[in-house]
Amino acid sequence: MSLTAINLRCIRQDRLIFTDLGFSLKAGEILWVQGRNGAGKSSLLRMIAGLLKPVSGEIQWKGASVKEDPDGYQDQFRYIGHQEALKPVLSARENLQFWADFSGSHNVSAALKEFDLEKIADSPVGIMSAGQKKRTNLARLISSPAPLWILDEPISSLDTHYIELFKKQLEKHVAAGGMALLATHQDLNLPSVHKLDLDGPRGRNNE
Amino acid sequence: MAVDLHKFANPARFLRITSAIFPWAAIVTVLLLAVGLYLALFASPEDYQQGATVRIMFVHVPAAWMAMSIYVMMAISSATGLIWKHPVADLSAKAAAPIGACFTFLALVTGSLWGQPMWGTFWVWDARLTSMLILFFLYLGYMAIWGSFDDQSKAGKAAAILVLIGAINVPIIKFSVDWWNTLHQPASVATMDGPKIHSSILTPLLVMGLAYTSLFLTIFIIRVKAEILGRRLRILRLAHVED
Amino acid sequence: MSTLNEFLNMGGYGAFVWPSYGVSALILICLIVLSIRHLRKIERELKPLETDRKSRRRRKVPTGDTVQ
Amino acid sequence: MNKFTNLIIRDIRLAVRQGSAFTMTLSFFVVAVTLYPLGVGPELNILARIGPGVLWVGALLSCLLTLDRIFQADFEDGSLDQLMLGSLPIELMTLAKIIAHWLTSVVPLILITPILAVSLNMPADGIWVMMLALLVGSPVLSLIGAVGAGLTVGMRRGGVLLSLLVLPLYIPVLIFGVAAVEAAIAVLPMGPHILLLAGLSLGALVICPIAAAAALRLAVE
Repeated sequence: MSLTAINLRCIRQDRLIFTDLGFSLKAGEILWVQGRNGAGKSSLLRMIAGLLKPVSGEIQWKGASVKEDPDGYQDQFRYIGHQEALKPVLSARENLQFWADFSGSHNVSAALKEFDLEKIADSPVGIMSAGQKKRTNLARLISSPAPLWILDEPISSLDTHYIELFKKQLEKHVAAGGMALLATHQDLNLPSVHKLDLDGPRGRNNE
Repeated sequence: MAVDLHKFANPARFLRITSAIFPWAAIVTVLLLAVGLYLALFASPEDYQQGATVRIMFVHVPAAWMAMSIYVMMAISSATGLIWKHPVADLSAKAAAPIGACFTFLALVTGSLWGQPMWGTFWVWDARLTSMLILFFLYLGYMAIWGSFDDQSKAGKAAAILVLIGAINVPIIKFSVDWWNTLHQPASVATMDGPKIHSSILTPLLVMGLAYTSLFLTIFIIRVKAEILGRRLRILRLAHVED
Repeated sequence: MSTLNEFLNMGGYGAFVWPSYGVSALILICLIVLSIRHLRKIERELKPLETDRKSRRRRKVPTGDTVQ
Repeated sequence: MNKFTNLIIRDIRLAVRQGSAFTMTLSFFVVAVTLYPLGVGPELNILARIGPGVLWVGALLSCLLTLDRIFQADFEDGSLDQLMLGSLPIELMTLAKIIAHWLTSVVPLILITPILAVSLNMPADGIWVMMLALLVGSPVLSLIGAVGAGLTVGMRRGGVLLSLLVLPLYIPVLIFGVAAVEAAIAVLPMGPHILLLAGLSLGALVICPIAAAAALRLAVE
């Protein structure tokens, strides 16, 4: 199981974000995407998730180009963006249940337990704090599991206690042979981490 | 981050072809217009029924033809833009839209000017005039969508989707307006058909039609060159800010 | 003299024929003029940037790492 | 298939919990239609004459009001990204959203039409055909509206642009709808009008989800 990107080029609003960008990631590894704001971290992650089409270059999953079997590839990753993708009117359980059914998996209660959300599982997301919302969003990683995690600023509104909790989950995922693409400013000093600095010369993988 | 001018920035070949055609198109337009106007205003006889108002037809009908054919051309070039990702397709549709809108507006104005002597009022909800009015709204919608995106390449794709949906609906709208017109057909209103097209009227009509087509081509070349250079200007300005 | 204003009069319909030709001419000429002025404006703004880009390319060539 | 119905159920549950969406559309429809008698005057024969047109235009405009909420709400809280990344094809996802919008916004309009029709002095069989015509023709309102909503999602003042894009395309539905009701009132065969409306709906059912999906792929970039 491997994810490789071959000289990707991204252009947004006629502005070149990055070009000739490549990396490869095998099972049990984490790629830490670094770069100043606007360097294209989110664009790269959205591109790997298939939301943003690269102008040129190719993404390969298990050696085969993603274009050949886009639907198959979509079940292989879970994308966590800046926003929470939760409906304030629905409760945390209902939200997670919907997304679990949407991706065809069913262990919502385990996810709630992992991110210790049982107490507030049935209260509407609208009245939750930013940290609780972020944890509910991250709980989606457990309730609808996928080998590749694409995480865009996952710990931005979490306090230290829950950052540790998230780090434990990430390590458990990687130890079990999963992979992760992480864009964040804080150094989580995780094991087996490759760095990809988008500010470096042409953003080539300089590990 | 090094800025690299991607292939969109200067489709030199397209620019070279259009600037080569331009002088010829301009000359042909002037000639055709001169001949057309002479035939329309002086050479053709007045119609026994409508008198001199038939001369308005020489300006009204070509404008209506152009309004329809430019919209079809925009739909085709947008389709090629979406399917084959041709870089200039979206810009050529964007360049053609204002010209089409002007011709549609002209068709409406000359149509109502023709209507006044015939029906006594400037605007009669005649089937063709109503369809032309709706086509004018479609043009306005198309131009409005270009203005509301800050990312020009996204605006191009959105406009392409819109013009394709519009193109599918134009025949349906035309059919429904004709249907609506027959339902509410007040007995007295004579439709826009006018006299049987006699050859003395047909020739100026065709000449004026050709004149309008080559006029469209001339303005189109100016506008599409402006669009392409405009995109190049935007990219260079970004590059300028970047380094 | 009479044939001129008789021609202009067009059997009383002149008041509709001439305005329609006039409006058509007016709008098409405005469209042409605006398009040409728009093109000239863009070309004028493009010139400094083009020369700047050419000069930067000449300066960079010696170092061998040309950008374009 | 249950992903498809799940999405529809979720959207309906959202609309029910946020009751405001229902009442807003209905109250706009009622207020807009009651303005006409105030403007045109209370003579019943005039109201009867313009009744079908007023009701159809009112239905069109109040449906327009709720269109930009189809995708905008999901776009704002990031659900649209997740929906696009689900294994449900985007065309089907768009169709589910359109059906949910049709059920939550357009069907209530149909249910309230009889009351307004009576206020516009419409004869009984006219009312029945009005509801039938609305039922058959209104899917086009949601379908074409969804294409417009997809194109204008994420825009600052997309609502104005949405109405400019979508209203010209609503004209065939308006014409055939009103023709059907007027034919019924004049005791003429209204079959062809209803069949044309059904044709429009089926045609839109095929084309619009694809166009809306293309527009969404653009907006999510």
